[in-house]
Amino acid sequence: MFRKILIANRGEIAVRIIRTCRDMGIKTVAVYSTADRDALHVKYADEQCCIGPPPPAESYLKHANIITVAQLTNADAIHPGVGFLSEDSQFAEICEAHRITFIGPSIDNLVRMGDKAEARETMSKLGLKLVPGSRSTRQGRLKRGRKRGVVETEEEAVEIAERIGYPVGIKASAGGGGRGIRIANNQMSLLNLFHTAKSEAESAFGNADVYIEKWIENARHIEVQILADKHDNVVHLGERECSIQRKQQKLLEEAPSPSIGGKLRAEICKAAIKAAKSISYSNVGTIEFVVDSDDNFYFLEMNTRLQVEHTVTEMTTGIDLVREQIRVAAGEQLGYNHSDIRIDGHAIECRINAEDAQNGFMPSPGEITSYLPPGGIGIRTDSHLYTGHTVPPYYDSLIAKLIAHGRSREEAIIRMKRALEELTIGGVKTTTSLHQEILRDERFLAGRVDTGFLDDGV
Amino acid sequence: MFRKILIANRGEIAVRIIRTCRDMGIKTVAVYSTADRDALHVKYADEQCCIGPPPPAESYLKHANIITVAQLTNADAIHPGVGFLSEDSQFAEICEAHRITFIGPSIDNLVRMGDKAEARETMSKLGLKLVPGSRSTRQGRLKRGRKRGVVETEEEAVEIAERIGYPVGIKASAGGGGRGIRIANNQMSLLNLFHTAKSEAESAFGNADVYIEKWIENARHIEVQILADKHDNVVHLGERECSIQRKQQKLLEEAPSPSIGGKLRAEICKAAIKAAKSISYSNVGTIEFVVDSDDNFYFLEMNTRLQVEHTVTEMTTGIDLVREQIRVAAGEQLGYNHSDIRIDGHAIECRINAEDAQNGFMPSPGEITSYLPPGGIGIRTDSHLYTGHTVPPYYDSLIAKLIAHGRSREEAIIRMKRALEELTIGGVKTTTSLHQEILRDERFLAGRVDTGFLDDGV
Amino acid sequence: MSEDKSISLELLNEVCDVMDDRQLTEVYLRDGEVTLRVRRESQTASAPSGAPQPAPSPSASTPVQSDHVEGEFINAPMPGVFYRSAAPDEPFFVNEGDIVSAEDTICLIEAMKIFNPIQPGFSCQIVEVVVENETVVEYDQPLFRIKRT
Amino acid sequence: MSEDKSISLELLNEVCDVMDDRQLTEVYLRDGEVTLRVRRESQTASAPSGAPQPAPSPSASTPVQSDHVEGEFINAPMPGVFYRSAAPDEPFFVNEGDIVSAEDTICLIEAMKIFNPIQPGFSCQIVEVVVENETVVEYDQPLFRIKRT
Repeated sequence: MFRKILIANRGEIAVRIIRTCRDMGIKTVAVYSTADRDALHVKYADEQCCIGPPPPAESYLKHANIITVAQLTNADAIHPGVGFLSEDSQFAEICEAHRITFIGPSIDNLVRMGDKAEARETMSKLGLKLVPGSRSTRQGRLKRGRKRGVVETEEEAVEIAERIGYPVGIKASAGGGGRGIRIANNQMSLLNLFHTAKSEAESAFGNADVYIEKWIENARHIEVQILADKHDNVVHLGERECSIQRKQQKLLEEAPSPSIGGKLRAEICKAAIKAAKSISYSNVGTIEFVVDSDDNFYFLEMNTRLQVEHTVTEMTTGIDLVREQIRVAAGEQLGYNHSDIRIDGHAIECRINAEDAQNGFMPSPGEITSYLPPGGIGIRTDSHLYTGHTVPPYYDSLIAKLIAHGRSREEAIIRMKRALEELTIGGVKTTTSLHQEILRDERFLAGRVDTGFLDDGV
Repeated sequence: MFRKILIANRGEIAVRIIRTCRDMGIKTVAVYSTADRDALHVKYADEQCCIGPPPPAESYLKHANIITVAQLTNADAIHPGVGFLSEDSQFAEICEAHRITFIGPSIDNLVRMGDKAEARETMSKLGLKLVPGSRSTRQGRLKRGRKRGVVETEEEAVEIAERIGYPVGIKASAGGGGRGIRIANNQMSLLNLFHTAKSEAESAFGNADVYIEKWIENARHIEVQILADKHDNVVHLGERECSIQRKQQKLLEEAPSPSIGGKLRAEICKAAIKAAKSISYSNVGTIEFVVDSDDNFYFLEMNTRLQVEHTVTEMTTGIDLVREQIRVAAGEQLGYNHSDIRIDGHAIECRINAEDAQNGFMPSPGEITSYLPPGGIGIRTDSHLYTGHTVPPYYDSLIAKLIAHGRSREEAIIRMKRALEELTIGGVKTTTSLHQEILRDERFLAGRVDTGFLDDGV
Repeated sequence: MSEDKSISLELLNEVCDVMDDRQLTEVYLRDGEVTLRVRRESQTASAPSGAPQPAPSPSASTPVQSDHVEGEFINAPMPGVFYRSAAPDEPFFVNEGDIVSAEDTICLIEAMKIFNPIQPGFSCQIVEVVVENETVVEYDQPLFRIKRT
Repeated sequence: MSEDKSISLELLNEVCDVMDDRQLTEVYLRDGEVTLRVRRESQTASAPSGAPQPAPSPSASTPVQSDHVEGEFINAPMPGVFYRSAAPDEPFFVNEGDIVSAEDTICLIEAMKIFNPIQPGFSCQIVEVVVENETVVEYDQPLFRIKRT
């Protein structure tokens, strides 16, 4: 087992990883930018080193500085957390070259699933459905010199739309995070929107490339937590419901999903295991699916890292995922199989962001003038806040995750409501009230959630 | 179900009860003394009313004021919490007269188990062993005009000691909380100590009465959590290990007990069920036993209320005991039996007191200049602290309960160690470091705990 | 926390004004997050105005959470319902301006169906009746603003 | 915590102004994270004159966590090991008192087996070498106290 792990991250996830390292008796090294000198992860770690100025590219993403600190502190492994370097295969290679374990999947896993087109190709060959559209075209059909899935002419657009059926989404290739999408319900609107979409893409992203995909209405975003060791043992720890999103950003997640039935659950989890096995995956990973209103499920992508929302799976399984991640990265065997895993009760996570929900979700950095997390039965808080901490403007706005666990979904919901009421954060605006609205929404209470949940207004 | 509950208590337990009321959709009324104007339970409750000055006799114990507030606020039930009025049968009678439900057992239960001599008598008749000594004498053998168990002469003392075997404890009848005890290992020391003990009792308590009891060395304090409805359904939720005490005050509790085996556990739990059934007990209750080094167990007393340490049982069973308590007080059925209850993993509670562990455990009231509870996986905090709160000098020194849950005792211990390290309480001295010492102690790690644990030094 | 440092500075200046007015040599002030200590060697400094002190001298019965109302109060000795008269059609025990003696009943507080007569315990003038008739009062809640006679 | 120390500095100056005006000998001010204690031996120093201010004028390279050392610094541009010479038996690149030009190498920082030469970027005098030879430095850690020439 590792003696010392460098955590190449910040915020609540760095604190969360340090907690498990502490539980495992492993020393920790925190790295930080000058904006994070007084951050909790810096206080909680055994050693700490400043690695650069606030911009991530010059600190948390700076390979050389992080590797240097790992070497100087004799860390034998690096945990990349979520975001930042967590899916950076080049960084994983540098770690390997320096004989430092990258706590994550193999470089091959990172490369293959990191190339989203190749990932789709791989999963399609395996028999997993992809969202139909120009990008789901097989490699063999690509013309020379053409970028995968890019639709260049009106004729192509109409042909694809006819094949997959309306409505279709025209999406900017360089877009992402939900930006640059136009929806066409019939051929006329497609012809109208095609050039608009291209010129919008050009002006917004400097790249006019667009692709066309079946627009799945009332989609549900379901993901499966995979855990695999280096000895070909793969288990899933059940699925998570992540449909409640704002601009493609997850806000509230739960496990198990209230929106799918037992049969679909079994199929999706089976597909996820098959996918992970097909690429000899190791470490924790998540396979994301969209599910349409007819319960067809489509492979979206694989995240080859820990997810922010891993906590709900921890609450329902009792398994510390960061511990398992570290164990398998160190070469240990899982030591259990599906029959040893029990999904117990229901868990919900609310992401509390420093954002002004009343004002277009503008980031709201600043000094935390008061902080009191909720407590009591069934409540877990993962946060890096403390009274007097200053939330810097340079990073992700996630400042706390509240996790409620109960024997039933109903119990988890009432406990989460209580936790949101108790939560005290002064000095910055937060998304707390938005969560309170979601938890009062009748559709939510009935488990009727989809990715359009917030579009319709809470 | 009740619409509104008045919580006749303060501190962490009042906060804890409000949390469950909120989860159940029941409105709450906080009562408080002038010393507790800014207390968290006052802030968290839906309504609040000041009932008197700081001394408990004039506020938290003042029947008339509490009943008045219950009536004025239309509360249909009163939860007495722990301590204060929780075992006060007279108060329960007043509640009944005013048609307010006392959330606790029946008045008959309170009376019969509240008279510790009668409780012993009842349990003895049921076949439960009592600690041998002058008080275990049956009613029938009592001489007229003699107080139960009081030993008046040297000859009687010697006779009893010969019968029960040395070592024996000479205890002041008016003592309690571990004060006024002398231990004699043989007849000579008994004769030496008998009169000393009597005169000490006289000067300390104004009452020279003493009784003699077998002194159980290396005793373990084991208690069984009982839950019973008004429809004759009684279950136990397993036992708790409460041996780690300082001057008869529990400091750290765990469930399950690491010091007893499966056979003894089954016997003790069976005895507890039998005891509860014999008196038609309803509501939550705890039957306390001492276990000697030969695994003989003796009935100590029954607590007809919630215990401070109920939290460890909640963590291992997933059952909210306050919720069950309220439900059965409202006349509802348990709705499950032993086969539905599963003891899952291991839980530990550390009581954090505002006391100066370096200085004879002197109370350390004062302003909380900083407060950050621990967080992350497996940790629950029950506390009424917040930054800026002033711990008044008038009440119990308990300011926070940290509860760690893990799949094994080892996991619970490492998580508790982490929680104790993270806990930040500025402005007052606390018992945190004592807990850290206990958690490092090899006897503790091996599960070898008894009531003399702290006497031998950690 | 005061985000604007000029608030502290303003406070400092105002404290200095008071020190001048009152001829103080040291002030230690603590209010929430703000703590301020100011010392001066002798009060010879500026403004020697011998303005008289307002002398707040609050009595023991002044409630802690006083809403900045000056003066002395008679507070509720128990929680209950506050009644200004013995029955709905009876006159009030006291009205503003009345002078009462120590044993006079000035109101009733009903608790558990018992109407408890409240006496001031000393002679005084009723300056103001602070609480509405027939409303619920807490322990220690100010009922009457009074002036001792 | 206030990110900009110049706010504190401004506050200090303003407090000194008040001390002058009010002839104070001591001020202790605490406001949230800011704590300030100022003392003066006697108020005779009051001198509302145009006395020249010490003018700290810190440059951008002054480290935020400065241990109250006055002056200007050259800080580490990366984490690594600080070397004062090219090899153990070679002389130091610079010594205290040396005057260096913008392009002179004044030390090496070793990171990932690469020895990165560090130049001041402007001409200056080395007033003090703050870090021990061959020790680990963080990003932004002060290495040399300097004076611009």
